[in-house]
Amino acid sequence: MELLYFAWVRERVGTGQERIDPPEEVKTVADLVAWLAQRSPGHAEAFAEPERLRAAIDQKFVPLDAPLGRAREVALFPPVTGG
Amino acid sequence: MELLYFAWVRERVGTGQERIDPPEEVKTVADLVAWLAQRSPGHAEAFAEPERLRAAIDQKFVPLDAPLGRAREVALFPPVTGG
Amino acid sequence: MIRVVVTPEPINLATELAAIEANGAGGIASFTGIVRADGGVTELELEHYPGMTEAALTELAEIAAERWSLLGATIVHRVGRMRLGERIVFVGTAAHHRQEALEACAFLIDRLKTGAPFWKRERRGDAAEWVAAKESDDHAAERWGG
Amino acid sequence: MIRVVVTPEPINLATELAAIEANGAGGIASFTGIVRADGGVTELELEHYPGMTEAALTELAEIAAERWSLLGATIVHRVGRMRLGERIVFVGTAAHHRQEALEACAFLIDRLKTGAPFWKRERRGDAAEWVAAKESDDHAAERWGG
Repeated sequence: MELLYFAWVRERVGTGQERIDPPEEVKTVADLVAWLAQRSPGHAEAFAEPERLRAAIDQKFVPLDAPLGRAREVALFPPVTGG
Repeated sequence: MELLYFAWVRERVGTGQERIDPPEEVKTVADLVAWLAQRSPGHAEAFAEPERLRAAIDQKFVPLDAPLGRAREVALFPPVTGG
Repeated sequence: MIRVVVTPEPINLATELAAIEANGAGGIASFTGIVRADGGVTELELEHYPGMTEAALTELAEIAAERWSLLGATIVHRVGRMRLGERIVFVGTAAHHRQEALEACAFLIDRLKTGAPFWKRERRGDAAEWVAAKESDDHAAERWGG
Repeated sequence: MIRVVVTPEPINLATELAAIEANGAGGIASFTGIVRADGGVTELELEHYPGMTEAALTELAEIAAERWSLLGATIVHRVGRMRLGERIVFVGTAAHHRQEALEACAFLIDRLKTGAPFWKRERRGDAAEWVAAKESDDHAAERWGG
């Protein structure tokens, strides 16, 4: 699974992109966030407050309780602020 | 009193501007319209249907029942269609 | 800053937008009206009331500037003969926030249609016809109250 | 015609307006967002999600085009670093009637703020800070329903 991070999530994790292979019990985006938080101190800092995160699966916005299903690309980021 | 005509009012009257001196009993714009209608066949055609006319006194829109007061410039024209 | 222009010359959009942007706002809204081939129209002619037109447009711009705290408002209206595709009117508004700029822009074009002394004549080949006022324009102007 | 551009280059207003006018509409509405000196901001930086950004903007433009029968819709969003006074975003809409163009333009800028993957970072001299999302933007986006 390809992971993408943007804005301060990217900065805290320390990279904008990584390839991971989560265990079977990681079924939703929220599960993924909790699992990722254990990977490094940077991940822990980025994913400490899941309520501050937003997500996209295969380039579509999804809520954090969305199932990962057959996701190829999952992006995690703060609420958007364009325009 | 300076009279100005625009659009089809101007075309029917045959001029865009004339100086007139209405009698004392002409007190409102509507009185003026009725009085003007008698001046020529062109005026008669232009002023036959007062409900199709709009007016301005000294460059401010006014309703037809507005008093002429000390008007120096009265304009008569169809409803506006700019923009 | 308020800018009102009534002119027989073509409207230069780049010039007008540069002028409205020069007010230092965060948001610029604009509306441009263009001559359409409505029912076979080949040319449009705009008559106006010199002096009163400029005063009426300036007053409209001042009302909008106060109501929406604008940093700038521009109204440019062309008069005389225009061909298909040419610009009839440009309205631009500058504000700190987008909502103010957008609303003021809609207000100005709605009110301009019923509150400034312009008269349109459509030409279709050799035939010319004065355009009748639209009730929908009255309703659009009235929705702003005042 | 729908035109979506995400670019690190300055936005050329004259080019964009000419493109949106080329749709042959009677009314063109536009909104331009500009970098302001809000609370001492000296520079703005825009990050985005390449691929998803273009798809999200195209979908927004398609929704607007259908809902307001647009003849054209343009969204140009700049990314990367921008100085004060530079354009961040341009939205243009072309329709037969002014109301449709104006409403669709307001819709697009409201929805773009909450529905496309952009992130703003404000620089004040050497300090940089990610901009927090505004609740008022959520409300503005929600008023369009759907």
